[in-house]
Amino acid sequence: MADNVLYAGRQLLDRQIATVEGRSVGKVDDLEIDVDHPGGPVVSALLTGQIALGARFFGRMSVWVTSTAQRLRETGDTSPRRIDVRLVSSVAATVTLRVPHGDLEPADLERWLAEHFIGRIPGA
Amino acid sequence: MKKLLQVALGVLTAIGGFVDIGDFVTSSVVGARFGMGLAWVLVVGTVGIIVYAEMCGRVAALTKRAVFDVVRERLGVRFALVNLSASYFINLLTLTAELAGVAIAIQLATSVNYLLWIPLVGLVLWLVVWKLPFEVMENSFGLLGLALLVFVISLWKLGPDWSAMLDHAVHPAVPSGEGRPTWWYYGIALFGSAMTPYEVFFFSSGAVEERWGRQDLMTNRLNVFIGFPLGAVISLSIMACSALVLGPLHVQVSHVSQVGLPVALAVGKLGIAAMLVGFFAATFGASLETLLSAGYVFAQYFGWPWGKAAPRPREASRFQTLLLLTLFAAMALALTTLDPVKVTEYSVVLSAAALPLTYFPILVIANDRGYMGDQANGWFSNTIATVYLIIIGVVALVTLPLMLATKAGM
Amino acid sequence: MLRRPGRIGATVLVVILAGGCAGSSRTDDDYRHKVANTAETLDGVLGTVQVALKVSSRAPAAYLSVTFADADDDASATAGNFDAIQPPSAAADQLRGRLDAVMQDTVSMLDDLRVAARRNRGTELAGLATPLPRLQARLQQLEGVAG
Amino acid sequence: MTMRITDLVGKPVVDAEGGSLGKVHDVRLVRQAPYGESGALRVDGIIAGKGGIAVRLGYASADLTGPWLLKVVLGRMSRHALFVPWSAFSIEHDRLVVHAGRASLRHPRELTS
Repeated sequence: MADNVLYAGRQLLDRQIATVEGRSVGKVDDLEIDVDHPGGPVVSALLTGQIALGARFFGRMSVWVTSTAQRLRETGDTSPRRIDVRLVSSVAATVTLRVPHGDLEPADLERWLAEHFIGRIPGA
Repeated sequence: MKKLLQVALGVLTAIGGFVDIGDFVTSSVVGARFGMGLAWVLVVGTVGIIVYAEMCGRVAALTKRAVFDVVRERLGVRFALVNLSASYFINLLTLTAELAGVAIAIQLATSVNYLLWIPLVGLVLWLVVWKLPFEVMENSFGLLGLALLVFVISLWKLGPDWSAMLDHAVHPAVPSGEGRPTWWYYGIALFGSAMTPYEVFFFSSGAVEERWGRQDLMTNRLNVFIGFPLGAVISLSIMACSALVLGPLHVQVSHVSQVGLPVALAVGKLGIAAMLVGFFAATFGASLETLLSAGYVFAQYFGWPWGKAAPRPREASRFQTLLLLTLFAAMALALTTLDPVKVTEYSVVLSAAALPLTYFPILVIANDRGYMGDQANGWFSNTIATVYLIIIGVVALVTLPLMLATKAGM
Repeated sequence: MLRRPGRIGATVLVVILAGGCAGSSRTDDDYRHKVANTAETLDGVLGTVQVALKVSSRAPAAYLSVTFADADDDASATAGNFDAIQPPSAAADQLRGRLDAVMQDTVSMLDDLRVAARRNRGTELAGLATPLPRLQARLQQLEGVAG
Repeated sequence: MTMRITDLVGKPVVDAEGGSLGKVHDVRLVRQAPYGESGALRVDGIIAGKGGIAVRLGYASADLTGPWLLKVVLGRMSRHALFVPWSAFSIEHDRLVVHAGRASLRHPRELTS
């Protein structure tokens, strides 16, 4: 198989995303395709987190996963957490980004729990 | 020299960490009821866990990925969720049993009812996962667990007719008065106690955590190939002790207190002390492992930070929240006064039934040369691994029907 | 598809956990089996007690105390389960009477042993356990009634 | 306009006459520029066929040759797969319709770049 070929489902989807220093960001829960890109459609972003994941389930499960995640959003924005594809530095067993942890917005649930629960326990 | 010490430590903790409440209780229950007639299952189960754990360690070392990471990638997001729910539920049941086991160890030393100890044990457990240097804890509990070798000494002191015992073990027969389904049901329980999935979740997560690489493959093999069989010798000794002392009196083992009686008979007070230390360490270590495994499976499925990828608890707030919820759930379950021995039996039986869910994807990825390169399974390991795939497939299919047919072994 | 397996598993578990060993008994034959099983279980409890007595000077007091308490609890629970079964006939009634008598003697002996062990009076244990061989013999006789 | 890759994966695929070609197993991407540039990963086309589980597990790939039992069963399931270039299909309702004739479609292993 040529090195420049990548099968999205088998080699990209559901893989772990990590920052440059090796910290977990999330899974590649979906990929965004820009259909109108000049020169043919391209992958424009990695989508990660519960909102993207929820869309992959069916029925009530899908609604439940997605809506609980959307409720945590402070901005009222209901689209999934998006990581621009330009931030990707390599794709292997792990998808590694070229940015450090501090440059990324934390996941909603992570932030909420850190502020309201875990962060309040001594030693956190 | 330092390397050698490390390897020795790994092997010793693998021995001490092999036995948990599942092995402890099931071996004794089966020994008292069926003699050595099901000892062969323990051998089959131990070879199984060796094959399984070695693959997981190898996959973790080469891909830097733990079990549930692989499960989601290979089985797809939906099927892996079913898998996650089942694994988490069984893990919770196991944690409940181990937690009760720790409390019972303290009860047996103090005669204060175990239910009163559960909140305290839960609190200490949480403090350990919250702050303490985990590797130190893991190693100390593994080493303390070696105190269970007192069962080997006891067996030797009881002076059994070794050849008759061996004869019984290699010519298994269903004892009169026992139904064939019951015999098989307990066989599955024993198989599940040896091949507990949480051990593998934990083992592979630990390997990823410690950044195992190609150079650690030898350590992996030594831990597994030497540590596990020696650990299984402890299980076999527990079984044999019960078969010798409790079996002839038709004792039905339903309490941990009964398991230690042969030790008291053979070695006396010091023996009981060693057994209690070993049992405490084994169950406490296993409580830690099951609790963390509950967090690992979720974190690895959803891609949350866990372990060293999040140096401070607040950076892994989802993981830490889940640990707390799981611990509370297990404590609540234990406090409902569910019989700990029964909970243990269900947890090992259901573990056996759920094995294919994680074993299968690991087997597939251990064969993927895209990941594993020259360390992919060879024909020899694949032959054994395929035999076990068939065994655990059959076990998974028959477990629930057998459970209902035998009313869970009654 | 996602929720069903979990629900089935949970249901099975609840059914099994709630089911227990006892149940109703419609025929004499069935009842005789229940008598024999109960006698066997109690015989096993007495087996535990027999070993515990043997090691009473070789095991820590707390350990022994828990062992006797566990045995006592097991015997009481077994007796309770058995008493919940209705005998289907007069013949079964008579059988029930026989087993009940042994059960009462067993539980009362175990109560005494439990108290003595709890109060750390290890020297009294042997004396309190004198009925043990006789109880075992009676139970073993009842184990044979199922034929 | 944007879409998601899981809008494609799993969708039924039919030819111009309405005959089934299976489902979308995967999406083939080609790296046409270094990572970091926009448009580094071009969407080349889809892989359609039957035996989705076997493909998912990796048995359509040459990397997976064992264990023998699984290779025989799953390898066979995933044998029939077709590559459909992006320009050769359109998305209609809940399915993909392939305009190109079946004869012009090739197995993904026969692709060169």
